[in-house]
Amino acid sequence: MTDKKGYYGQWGGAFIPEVLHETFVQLNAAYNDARADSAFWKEYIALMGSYSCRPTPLTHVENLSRHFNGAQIFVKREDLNHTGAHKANNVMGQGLLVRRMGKKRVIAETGAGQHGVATATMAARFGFECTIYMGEEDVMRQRPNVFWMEKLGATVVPVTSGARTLKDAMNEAFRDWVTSMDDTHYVIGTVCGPHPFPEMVAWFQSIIGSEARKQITEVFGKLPSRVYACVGGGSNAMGVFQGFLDDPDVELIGVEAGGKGLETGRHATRLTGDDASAGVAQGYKTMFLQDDDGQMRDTHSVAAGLDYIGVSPILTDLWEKGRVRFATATDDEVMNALDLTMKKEGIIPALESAHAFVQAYKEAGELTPDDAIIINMSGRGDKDIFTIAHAFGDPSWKEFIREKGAEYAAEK
Amino acid sequence: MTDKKGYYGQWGGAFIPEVLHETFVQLNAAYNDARADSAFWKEYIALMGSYSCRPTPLTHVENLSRHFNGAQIFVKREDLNHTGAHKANNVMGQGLLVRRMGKKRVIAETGAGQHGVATATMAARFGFECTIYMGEEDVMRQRPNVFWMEKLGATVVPVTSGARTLKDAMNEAFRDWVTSMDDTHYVIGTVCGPHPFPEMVAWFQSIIGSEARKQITEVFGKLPSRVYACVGGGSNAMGVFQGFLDDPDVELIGVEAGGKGLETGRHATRLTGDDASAGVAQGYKTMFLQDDDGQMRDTHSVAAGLDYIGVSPILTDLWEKGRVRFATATDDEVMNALDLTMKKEGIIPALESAHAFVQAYKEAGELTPDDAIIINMSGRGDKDIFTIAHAFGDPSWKEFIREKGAEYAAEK
Amino acid sequence: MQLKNKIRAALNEKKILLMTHLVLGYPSLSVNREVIRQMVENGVDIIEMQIPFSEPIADGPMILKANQDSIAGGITVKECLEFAAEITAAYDIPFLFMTYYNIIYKYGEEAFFKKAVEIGIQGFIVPDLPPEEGESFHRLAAKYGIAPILIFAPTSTDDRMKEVTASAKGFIYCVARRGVTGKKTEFTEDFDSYMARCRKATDLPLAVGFGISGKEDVDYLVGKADIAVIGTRTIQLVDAEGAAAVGPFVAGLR
Amino acid sequence: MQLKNKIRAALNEKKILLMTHLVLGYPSLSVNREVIRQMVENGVDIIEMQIPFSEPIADGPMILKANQDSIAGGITVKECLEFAAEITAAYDIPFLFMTYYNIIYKYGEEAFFKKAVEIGIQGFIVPDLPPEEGESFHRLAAKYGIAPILIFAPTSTDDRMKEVTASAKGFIYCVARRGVTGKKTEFTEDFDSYMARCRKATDLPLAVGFGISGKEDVDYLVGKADIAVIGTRTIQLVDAEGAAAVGPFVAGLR
Ligand SMILES: Cc1ncc(COP(=O)(O)O)c(C=O)c1O
Ligand SMILES: Cc1ncc(COP(=O)(O)O)c(C=O)c1O
Repeated sequence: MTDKKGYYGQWGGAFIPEVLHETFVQLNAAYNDARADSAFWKEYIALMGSYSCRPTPLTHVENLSRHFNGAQIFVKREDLNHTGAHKANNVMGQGLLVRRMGKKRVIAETGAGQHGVATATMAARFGFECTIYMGEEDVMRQRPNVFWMEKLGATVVPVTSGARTLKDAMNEAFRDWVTSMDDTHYVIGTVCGPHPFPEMVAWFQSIIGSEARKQITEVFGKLPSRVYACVGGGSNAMGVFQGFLDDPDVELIGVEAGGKGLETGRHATRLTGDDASAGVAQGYKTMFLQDDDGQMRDTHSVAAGLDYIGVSPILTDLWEKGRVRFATATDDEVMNALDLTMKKEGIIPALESAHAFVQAYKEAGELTPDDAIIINMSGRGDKDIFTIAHAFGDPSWKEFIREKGAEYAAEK
Repeated sequence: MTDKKGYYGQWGGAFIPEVLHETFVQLNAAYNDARADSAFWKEYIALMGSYSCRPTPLTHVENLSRHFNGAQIFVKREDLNHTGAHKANNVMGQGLLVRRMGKKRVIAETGAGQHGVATATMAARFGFECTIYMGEEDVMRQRPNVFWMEKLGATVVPVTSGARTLKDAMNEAFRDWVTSMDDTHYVIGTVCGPHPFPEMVAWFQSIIGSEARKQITEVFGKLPSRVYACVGGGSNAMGVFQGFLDDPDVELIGVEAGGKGLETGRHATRLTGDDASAGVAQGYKTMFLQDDDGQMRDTHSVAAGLDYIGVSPILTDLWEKGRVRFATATDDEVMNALDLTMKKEGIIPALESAHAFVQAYKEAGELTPDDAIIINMSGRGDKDIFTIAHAFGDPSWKEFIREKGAEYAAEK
Repeated sequence: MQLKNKIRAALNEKKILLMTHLVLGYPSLSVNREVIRQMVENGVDIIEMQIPFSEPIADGPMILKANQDSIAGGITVKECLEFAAEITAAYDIPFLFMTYYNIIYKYGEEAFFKKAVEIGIQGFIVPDLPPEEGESFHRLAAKYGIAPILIFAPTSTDDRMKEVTASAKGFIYCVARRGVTGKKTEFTEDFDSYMARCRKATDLPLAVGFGISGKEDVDYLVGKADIAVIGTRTIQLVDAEGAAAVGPFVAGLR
Repeated sequence: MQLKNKIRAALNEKKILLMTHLVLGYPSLSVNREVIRQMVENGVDIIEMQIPFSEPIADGPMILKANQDSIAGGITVKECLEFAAEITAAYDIPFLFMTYYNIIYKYGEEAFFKKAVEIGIQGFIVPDLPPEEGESFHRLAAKYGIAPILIFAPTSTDDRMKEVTASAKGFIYCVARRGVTGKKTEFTEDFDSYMARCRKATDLPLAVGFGISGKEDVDYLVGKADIAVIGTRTIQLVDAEGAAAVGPFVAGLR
């Protein structure tokens, strides 16, 4: 689907500082080598099977299927990965590549901390040094993840520039990399950034889709009618969609963060609505949430992992070509879907993943019990207790934190 | 191994109030039926494969193996179960049994909250009503788990009697049950309590050992020299040990909570040391931590799940017969093992599980790289952030909680 | 004289007997002493003295708390036995021990029976010791002539009642309803047919306990049961009004 | 006159040229105005005016902050262009635009080139636009006679330098070291052999930037490079001592 190397339609590319040119030459070579080497993929599959728990299950959620009185709903359980999300697929794959390249250190950006924890985990396992860049704002909001990253041996650097969130952490990681590239690999967390990252991350994440395709065929006897995934950068969506891209009858739906609602401007919706426009930043060309001058805008979502200005160039192309449909879920809808999913099935989607559930729930009733739909559950929500309990405004939780806080305050 | 039904050597039995006699007659019948029905076990395996992620991996931790320069260390990854621990095996199995018995409500005791969350999850999935008894002390300490139980639709009842911890919650669950047995099943959380619970829970947990046996044979070509598991009630230990009970060359090691040290009396060690004695409580006969009058003592462990007065009668029998060796890990040793495991391998054992790691680390060097040992990692530690960050005395964590607490205090 | 015969004899004079319960050491042995005096002097026929246990799974909140407070106050089994010896010496009605099996087991089963005989205790109620688990217990009970008081419950089948009776002596303790001690019992037709089943299953006198709290309940039981058991209610009374309130309360029950 | 030729001509009179940098709108356009006056009057040969961008990935903390503060202060691209027009009209040295590609892309590439010509800008430095990604950009640069200033880095191979040169006009911007703007550069033998490789790879004049902060550095570059680029240092100076400090600083560099 690429005309020019690293392009998907008109999207993608590698807009990198010259000082990284050679690094990318090497990275491309190593990546292409690995991709051509079937032993590499075998090793990857073995690692994901023995260190994480792939294949992750495809759970038939019968209560919800009955509840919506429509399609049979299946949930692809990326939450059961080691570290609790699909992020593991990407980092472990890149870890193998780093070892192959002989590098000794990895860096990564993180927003909510999920990718940071995954990278720190991978680094511990492979024996790499590890530095994680994280917006100062996020360091404060997501202290639990910072705690784990540090315990896993990583250095977490709070980023104080810009909005002090994900995109700034990404910029800062690039700044580290242009100094340290000789021994350091930048483990990008999603299907974005300069080529070959989108293609490479999509490759590692394709494990989701190939498993899901096999599983639904086995348990349901035919392909699903629709596949839903939330879209931050787009890696979990690309992961599951790749299993069905060549099946024109399978409709693919990406769900973006509607935040407080499109009309408020406080959202992170790039491909639904009209708020985004084509641009080039962070090394690639895609639809960005930016102003008329090309300055990136502040975004908002209850789900930190979706709170990002850009989106995978591969998805933007699939959107433009009409292969993937996009929809939006607001923060409020997300909390409701989360609640329903917990109560009906005993599973706790991450706030990010819950976006996909929202749209699936809206549409399940349009189909019949002879149809199946798959929701990609990109991660588990129990890691997000601070955010989720806060978002639900749970009074006992607040009381608990008040008391703990007072206990620690008294220690000073 | 039972002489009398429900006895393991001289241990076990069913010391139940008369009002429950009939309930136990029915439970025994349903359990024996299920056990005789191969379709039941098949359904169980299918459920655990599609809802949780069994088989859970057996991870070869190469860095740690090198570090201790002895046996090849393998970790059985019960942490990757849905809800994060081996508790899922038991609750889902009992869930199937409850459905078979046609009951509509489940109750459970919980200490740390792990079994409570697992039971609430199972209840949501099966559509049962659910009440969880939890010591008031624990409700306050383990608010995150309470939050999830409630969100999963369960009612959490704080127990204000006794030490207001696990054993009191268990007593309270019995009190509910003697009223509600007609439509209610009591989902005991470990291989304790009156017959048939120990045998039944051991059966469901045996899935761990049969997987592990198969896996180690496949990847290592022979059986392990030793298998380590932490022992609270003993369910994860019994789970993994059952895979190797009939292999006399496989040494089985149960690791108890040494708390502040055996000499301080602040521990939960029943089968190592001399602090426990034979007794009958909570419906069964085993070695209990009790005083000379037979009153149960206060116990202590950094790991809430090991902080219990009794131990599985099956394990007590295996201990008495010399088939299982017991050892003790102190709170301090546990924190060190946890730290090392995170940094070297990127895996975060639950505080409970870390006890097994302690003993394995002490002994790994006694063996050679031609030997394998298995550590049963009963659960993941990231659910325990409040306890773990507190136990590490992490200053940034405390600061974070202070600030969050102040934020919530200001809302009042 | 055997406990059963004593009861039969007493029933010749009274329509229904009264058995009361207390937890030793709660709130203190000296209050226990006074409460027992009031009970005996006001016509109680049998008293069960509960030796506290830290895990009383068959008891409701009130008695549970009494057990735990008593232990927290430092009571020992030895003190309970000494106190019991003093009491049995002072009053000429049957006294029973109620306790959980672990207390007996830890003391040493045979030693405990010996001690009980020495003290003059006539029967044991052990709510967590079903007959199947009590082989040595029942052998010793027979040997030492202590009545093992066993339990019928509304959930017991006819067959089960037969089974239980076979090991029982003295009387049968019929639990009035599902649940634990302490909550009020509503007497319904179900209760009547349950009592009829109990009567059919055994030749032993029948005591009814759980939720019996006043004259109305006792009156209701006349003709259906032989003994009315007052448990939680007197503990509540002592908590609220002191030991002196027990006498008038008991006197008013029948 | 072509930028390259202007540089060649100036080099006949000076051993090394000075190029300075500033971020438009930081701290304000009026301070920019004064800074530029001081620079030109004290002998700066070329000035690169950076149009701020919210995601300046190739810049270090100082310039990053300048970009973001300028945007936060409300600067627009339009204002930058108007300001540039005013400046180029006032001073007779070459002015360049430095910015990230998105600013140009969003404005409309051709429109932006047209505008630059209209203003009298002589070259563009776009650090995130490698030649492979700049097809239309380079076509338009040729069409409108704007010099695309491209970059050599110590990590560039000889082949890569050849490749880059092929698309470059005006001069080559040789990044002195790995990393981003703002940190001090240590000049070592490696640097010398890097500069020798640069010289061999291109006929264009060579500018050296990143970490050049004083006379010592400039002196060191004489004979090795044609242009010394002062970036972060003047921003720091203005922050610390105000615009008036720029003149004496620049005057002392050479
Ligand atoms: C659980 C989870 N889901 C989804 C996302 C969004 O990323 P992507 O769109 O790349 O899958 C994140 C990012 O942090 C995440 O943590
Ligand atoms: C993770 C984990 N491991 C171990 C235990 C101890 O229980 P058991 O000995 O029954 O496995 C618990 C109990 O809560 C637990 O949560």
